[in-house]
Amino acid sequence: MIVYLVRRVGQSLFAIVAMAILVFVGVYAIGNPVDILINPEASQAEIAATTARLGLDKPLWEQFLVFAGNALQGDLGDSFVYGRPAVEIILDRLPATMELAFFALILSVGIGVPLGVIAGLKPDGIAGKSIMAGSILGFSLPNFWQGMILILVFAVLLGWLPAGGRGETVDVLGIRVSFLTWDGLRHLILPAINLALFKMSLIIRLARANTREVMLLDYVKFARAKGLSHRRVVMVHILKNIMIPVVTIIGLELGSMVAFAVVTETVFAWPGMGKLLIDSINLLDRPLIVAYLMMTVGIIVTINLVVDVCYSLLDPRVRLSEAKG
Amino acid sequence: DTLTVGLKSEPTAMDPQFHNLATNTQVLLNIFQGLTRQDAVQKIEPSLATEWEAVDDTTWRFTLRDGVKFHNGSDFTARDVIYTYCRVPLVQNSPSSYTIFTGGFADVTAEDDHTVIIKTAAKNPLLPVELSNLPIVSADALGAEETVTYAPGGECTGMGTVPQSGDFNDPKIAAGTGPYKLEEFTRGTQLTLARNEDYWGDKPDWESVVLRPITSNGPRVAALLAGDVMVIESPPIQDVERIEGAGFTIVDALSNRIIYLAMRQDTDDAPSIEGAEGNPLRDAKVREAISLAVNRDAIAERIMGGYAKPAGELLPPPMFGTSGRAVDGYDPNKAKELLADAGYPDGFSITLGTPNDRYINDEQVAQAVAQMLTRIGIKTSVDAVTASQFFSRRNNLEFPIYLAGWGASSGEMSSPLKSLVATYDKDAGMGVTNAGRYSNPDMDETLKEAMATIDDEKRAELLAEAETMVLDDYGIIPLHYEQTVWALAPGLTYEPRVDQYTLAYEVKKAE
Amino acid sequence: MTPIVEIDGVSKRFVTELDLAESTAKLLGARVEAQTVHAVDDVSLAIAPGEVVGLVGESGCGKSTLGRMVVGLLNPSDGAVRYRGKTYGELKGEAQRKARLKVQMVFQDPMSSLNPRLRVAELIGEAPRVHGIVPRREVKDYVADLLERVGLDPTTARRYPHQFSGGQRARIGIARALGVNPEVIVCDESVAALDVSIQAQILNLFMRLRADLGLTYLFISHDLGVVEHISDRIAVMYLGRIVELGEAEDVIRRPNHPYTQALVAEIPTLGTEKRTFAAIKGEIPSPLHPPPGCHFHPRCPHAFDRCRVERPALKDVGGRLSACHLNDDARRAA
Amino acid sequence: MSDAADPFVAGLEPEVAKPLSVQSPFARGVRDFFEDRLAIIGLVLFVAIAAVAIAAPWIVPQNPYDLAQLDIMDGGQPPGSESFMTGGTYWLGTDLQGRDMLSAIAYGLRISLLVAFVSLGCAITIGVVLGVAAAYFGGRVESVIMRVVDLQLSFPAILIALILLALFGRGIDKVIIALVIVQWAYYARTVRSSAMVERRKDYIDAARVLGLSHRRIMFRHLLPNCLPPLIVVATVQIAQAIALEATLSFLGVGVPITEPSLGLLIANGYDYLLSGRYWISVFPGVALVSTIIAINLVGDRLRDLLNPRLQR
Amino acid sequence: MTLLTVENLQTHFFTRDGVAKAVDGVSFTLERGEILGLVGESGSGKSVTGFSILGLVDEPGRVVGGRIVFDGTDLVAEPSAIEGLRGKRIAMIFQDPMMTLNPVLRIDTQMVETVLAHEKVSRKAALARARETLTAVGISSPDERLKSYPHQFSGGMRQRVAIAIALLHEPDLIIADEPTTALDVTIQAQILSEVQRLAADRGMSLIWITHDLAVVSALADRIAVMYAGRIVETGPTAGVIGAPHHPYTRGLIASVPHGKRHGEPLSQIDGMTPALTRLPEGCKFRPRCPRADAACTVEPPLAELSPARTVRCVHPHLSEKAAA
Ligand SMILES: Nc1ncnc2c1ncn2[C@@H]1O[C@H](COP(=O)(O)OP(=O)(O)OP(=O)(O)O)[C@@H](O)[C@H]1O
Ligand SMILES: Nc1ncnc2c1ncn2[C@@H]1O[C@H](COP(=O)(O)OP(=O)(O)OP(=O)(O)O)[C@@H](O)[C@H]1O
Ligand SMILES: [Mg+2]
Ligand SMILES: [Mg+2]
Repeated sequence: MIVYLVRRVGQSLFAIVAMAILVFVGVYAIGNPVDILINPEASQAEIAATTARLGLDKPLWEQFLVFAGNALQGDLGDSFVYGRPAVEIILDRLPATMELAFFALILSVGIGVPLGVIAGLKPDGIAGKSIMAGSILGFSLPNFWQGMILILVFAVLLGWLPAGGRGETVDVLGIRVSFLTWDGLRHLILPAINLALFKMSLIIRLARANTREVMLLDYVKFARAKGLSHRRVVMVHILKNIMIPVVTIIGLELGSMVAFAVVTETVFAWPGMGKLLIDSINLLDRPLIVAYLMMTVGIIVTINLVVDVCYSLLDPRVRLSEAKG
Repeated sequence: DTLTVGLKSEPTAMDPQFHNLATNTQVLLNIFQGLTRQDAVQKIEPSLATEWEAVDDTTWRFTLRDGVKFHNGSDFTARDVIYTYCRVPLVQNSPSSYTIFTGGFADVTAEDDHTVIIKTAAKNPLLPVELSNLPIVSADALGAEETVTYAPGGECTGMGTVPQSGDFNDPKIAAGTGPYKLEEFTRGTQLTLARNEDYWGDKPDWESVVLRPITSNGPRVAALLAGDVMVIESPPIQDVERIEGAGFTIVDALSNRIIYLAMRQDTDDAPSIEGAEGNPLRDAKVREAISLAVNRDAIAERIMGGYAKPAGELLPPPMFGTSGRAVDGYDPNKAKELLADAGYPDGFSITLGTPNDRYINDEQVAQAVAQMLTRIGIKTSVDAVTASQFFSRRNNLEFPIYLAGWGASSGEMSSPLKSLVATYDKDAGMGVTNAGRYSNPDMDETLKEAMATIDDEKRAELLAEAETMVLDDYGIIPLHYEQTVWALAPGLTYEPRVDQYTLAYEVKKAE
Repeated sequence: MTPIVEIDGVSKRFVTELDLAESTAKLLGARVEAQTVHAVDDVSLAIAPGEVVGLVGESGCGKSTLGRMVVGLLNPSDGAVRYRGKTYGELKGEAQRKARLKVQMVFQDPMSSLNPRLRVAELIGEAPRVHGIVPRREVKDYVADLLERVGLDPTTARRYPHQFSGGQRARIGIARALGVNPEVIVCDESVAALDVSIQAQILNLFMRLRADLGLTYLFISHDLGVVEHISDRIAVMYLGRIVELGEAEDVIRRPNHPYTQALVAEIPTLGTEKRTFAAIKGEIPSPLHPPPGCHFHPRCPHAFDRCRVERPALKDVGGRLSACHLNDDARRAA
Repeated sequence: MSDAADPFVAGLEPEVAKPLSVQSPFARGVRDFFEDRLAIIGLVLFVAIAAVAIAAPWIVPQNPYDLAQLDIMDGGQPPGSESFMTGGTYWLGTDLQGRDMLSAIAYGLRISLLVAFVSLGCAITIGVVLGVAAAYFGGRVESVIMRVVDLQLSFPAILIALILLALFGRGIDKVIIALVIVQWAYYARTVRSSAMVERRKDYIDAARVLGLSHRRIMFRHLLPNCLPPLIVVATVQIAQAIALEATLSFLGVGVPITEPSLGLLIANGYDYLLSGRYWISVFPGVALVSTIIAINLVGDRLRDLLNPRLQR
Repeated sequence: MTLLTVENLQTHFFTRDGVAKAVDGVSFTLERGEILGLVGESGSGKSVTGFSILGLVDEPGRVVGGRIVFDGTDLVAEPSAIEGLRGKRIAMIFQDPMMTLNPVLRIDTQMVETVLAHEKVSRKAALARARETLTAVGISSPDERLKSYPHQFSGGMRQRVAIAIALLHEPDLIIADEPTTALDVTIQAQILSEVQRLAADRGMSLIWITHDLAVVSALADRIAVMYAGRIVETGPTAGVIGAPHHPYTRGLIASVPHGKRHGEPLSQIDGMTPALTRLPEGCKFRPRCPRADAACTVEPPLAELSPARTVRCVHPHLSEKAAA
């Protein structure tokens, strides 16, 4: 576990440094944030003053060193736009994104795994075939297009669910969550479905392929030879085995869900950090972009860690060979 | 009863002195007020000051309104005004500081509790207009000392510890005099306002107001249609028909924003021009040809869905300083002739720069313009980029011709002239946005004279004169004035505003 | 006679070294260790030209590893493998290549040792062509010739491996090895995967080729019955070490080492009587943590104290080598 | 055993001479492929789409990017309406610029497929070389390559692409570069993991014993056997690449408006969806989705065929 | 007393390449307490025969004909009857010990669930039974072992666990499908001795499937030899090994190297095992048979040539002793 941790953290540090440099160079290349931030009526002198205040007049490497120095002390800088610590701004938005991602994850696993197993058990049946056909659709429709259609159908045409935004929230342990209120839940459903569909298809396929594979294995046949009921064979012997790859995928995909939330949040005006990223990119709010990346990497690392713990709970073989990371 | 409004952008802070940005202003005007304010057509009217006069060229006297209370219960006095103007340079990290308004204040003093004297360093006829942009904060709520004295450059005394923008999320600090009080600000989600029952003016219709940023157009419209919000600003114009069809009310008004084409005129080797010797755009005939080639009516009708007005000036008449000049007609044949006259019978190739997420249908308009220019022989390709890149690239003079817009926050002609066409001059702060580098010394003279003329009538005349000089020269080509649209749930009314602000307290229940 | 292949005190250790992350973790107190597998431990064996040496032992005892070192697929950690007196490392360039081609290998799994995407003609003909053993034009005939030699119809040259049965695939593998004119062939479990009836065919083929071409074999198998039949000498391995080495018939008739004795007892015999099975108790220890002293002592019925601490040397015991302390023991020596 | 004349001569079995069809694994795969109706539909659909994309300049009525051929007076026409300019029919309607949607879709397909396939080609090349090398040589080479791959994969593709493009600016070339950067690692990982399996198989050792060169073994022996999973991943990835490009364009950081891909067409039309001018967005969407579905159908079939564990 | 009668069993696989008649007319009987050795080359249908009895033939295979009568119940006619028998009265042990135990479940789970599948007893009682059985198959410290996962066991131990699972319900019949081929010689001997002891102690019937004649000859009471989906010869071990009637059996016995002079050519059966979808007409062994002639083009019946010996051959070796 420690090996794994060290490796992960090392990798992430590298990723973060690389990304930070990239963002620095990139934002520098795109243009001067002051050009968009400042009131157009401002004079050249005022523009220069603002530029100096944000530290943008210094050479790039110097800016980077200053940033790196502060970052080492845990200060990722103040947002150009909000004038407050970037981390604080992101933390404001974090719960919304995490809530969305988790909800989507639960949807995709809760629906994906059973469907996948059904399709895997009867690959040639009507149910199996239609599940697969459906999953191809889920797989093929680009995220934003799905979102668009969902809004069009459920919010505009049918009017069942709100079209966007986050509903009423309640404070739980100081974190704002919306799924506990009826209004919040209604707002959550469409974006969560949107975010979940792709992963759900992925999980369906994964579960199906693995079910088919596991079914052919001797130990499943042996379980049947032992006289176990079909139910027990499927629910225990097959399910537990296919959960191993599913959990791995969940680890990888929860991370990408957090990232893909960028699209969903844009389409559904969900006030999460993905939306914030897009806005920050548009405003060249460099500290926010860098902080977002660092925090996302942090989240992904954490998720992967949690997943690996689950993984070793599921797969005893991993526990023994953990020395190999 | 609660009013919910879908805004197209979110304020970046609750501090009215943090970010000089329309998005912030229109929201914060519910809570904070300036000494003056602009009405729906940007005419200045009294707000916290009941009257004012220019004592001499650089001295102004403002009489403050009696009996006004801040949301925290303290009385509004001259001290608050001085504190407010003092605080401007002390706001940290401001991405766009209000010092552009207060920088010219030489002194601010209180004659008595309800009279304020402002001395400016230079002549500034626009002072009352600019003060409308400077909402007054409560000296008490922000922890000022008993007496506050003004000194330029943030050297005031008696300021106490100055709260910063983040502190304004606390309603106790964000106490203004406006019709609404801040209740809660959840970044990214919503802003809740409660009616100020002690408001000095007309009580607004709504007990509380919820402002929700829905930055994407589609969801914003959908939210209106689905009944999640009651008012939205700037519905995409192509959706207006549908919204109206669904029984919603549409209100619209000409805005102070002009969409224009600017052309590079200072150099012979402008980038991205091919098939021509030198820079054809330096020739006024070519510029005239471009203006004549554009079918403004078609753009207004087809691309803007009727929600735009072909423009012949830099501000829609009859706003301050306009001349009533006619719109250039569409005449492709004459345009071709002019091109040939100028020595370009076969035209040339050029790249038209445009932002793609800044103005209404900006990219579409640019493409239509390109289409039309191509038709007269100027093969035009469109380089559309996001605003963040566009402005930097434009300011780096990367475009030989570009499409952009200008909204005159002061509501008068000096604003576009000073920024867009005055000769670029860093030290004088002139021509900041003049990325075509048009230069006309005569015009500059006239403009300068106008800007130092306190007398409104005289100033208006001078401004019109200066504008005509530029337009006769085709130094800049106005395309159209944007029209701002609001969509409201049935039973609501809103007086459309030239400045494009959505002011919640102005949304009324229809009789 | 000078040996054609000489295995001289060869050891092979597989070490999984710690990478950067693992070392860091170790500094932080994690229990990670570099792991060492002593796959082959100080083995010496000389093979005379034309000889067949059988190598038996249980799974994981290092037979394949030894075979791989002989053909040069692996480099010994210690000791040296010499072909005609020289290690591959001592030879340079062309000479080295030539020497290596002289020692070929036939693999266990007839399917996985044939590239499934190549036709038989290419499988067999590629190396001779690349090495210029036959001119490009004659490759076809050369392949046909080889196929015939191993008892396959030359018309099958255009087929793919999956279109053959197991026995035929084994023949293709043999033909491929023969293609580069080897002198020594290492047969690693070459008949283990085959049915009895087919196994006999292939064993016969091996014997015929030896007679025809004067080949030398290192014949690796876990089946003492097969090894006994084909080999001149037999080496018995246990956990990386050779425990007994001698003339084939001699070893089978009078096994010296307790392990060999157990193996011999299990040689499949076709009896008409039911028989009661009796076996050495215990499991084969892991080469990761071999027992000290004699590797066999935990399972040995005769083990005594010395076996637990001292590694028995391979000693001459009546015309053959055996590594067992019992040979020194007065009780046995008598 | 008097029956066998010469016990040394192994029989040339008569039934083996009986022709088992001499099919290459490839030919057999092709035959098997066509046994699935859905896969055939997918393939036909894809070929048709690719044909339209390739032949676009010659078969569509209008060059939608020649501004001289457009007229905003024809803008926003519904499907089936007539052109003011030419009198032709706009079968799928026009966008606001008066651009024939049918032509725009064909050109958009061209760009979408171009972007996807060029990036696929580059990414595969890079991924395959690095993946095979990692698996074949092992050791330091491998750990360096795989660390980079891990790094890359631990970062969501969309995020990398988004940041890269936000920084590079728009442009087909830039989109391709971004896609290559986010995709190569998938191929490297896939190739490496199957190469690791193949690497351990005896035929690689056999090739080494036969003295063949490293390059020959890597690319002639190892690589071809790693192709099946690679092909499967490639079909998945190409569908993803098309979708990703569309998404990026939708987010406003993809291809430039002068060369719109399907994604950009959809994004441009998105604003008109609610207004009833559905055709500007819906038809490109249908084209995009059909393309991706077609590729996925084919990929699905390949996956089933090429998965050795499910072969009977 | 006859425990199991298999009559003319036919199990076919309907593959893309045609119908593979993996089992095509297999008949044999098994007495209580008897050990039957089922031998044959790879692919001759031994495993499929075993699976057919247990009703575990997977798609695309199907039992298409014949009778399997277990203790009076015809399992082909009444397919549901097997549900109650499987694991309780008929148990099976598989070839590869690495694959038969579910890697993600602990040994106790896998054993207890087997007990509970057929008996309503408490978990504790089931666990006690598991412990007992593990001890019986020679696993020391069973308590500790029960809490382990399969990967913590060596191959031989896993196979013993599998045997223990098969023994849990003291079945009447155990079908052992090559349970020792994947093991090392010394370990194989351990398992064989274990099985032999248990079968004798408990009076169970055993079908021992293998391709290794030597093992069977030492273990089984009777031997059935399969070739290409058919039984070609059955009889008591001594008879079949000592005096094989069928040419194929003879060939098999002759090709075992043991007992031959060193280096002497082995006698071999020429040719290859035919593909099931492409079987020759008549006697399936005909193409490889040294005795084959025109008469062999008609499928010979399984005939009882001498008491308790049946052979499927037109030209059986009757009088000769086994070659050796
Ligand atoms: N590349 C390697 N890395 C680490 N350990 C290895 C490697 N190759 C072999 N070993 C270990 O070396 C030991 C000897 O392996 P080897 O393959 O030589 O055994 P073997 O006698 O051929 O066994 P088998 O009969 O199963 O083929 C085994 O424990 C094996 O795990
Ligand atoms: N699922 C299946 N699909 C198609 N054919 C099958 C299937 N399972 C078995 N067969 C066929 O049935 C035949 C008999 O298989 P079986 O497993 O019974 O052989 P076996 O005698 O047990 O061989 P081995 O000794 O290799 O285990 C084989 O030739 C195989 O081709
Ligand atoms: Mg080996
Ligand atoms: Mg079998």
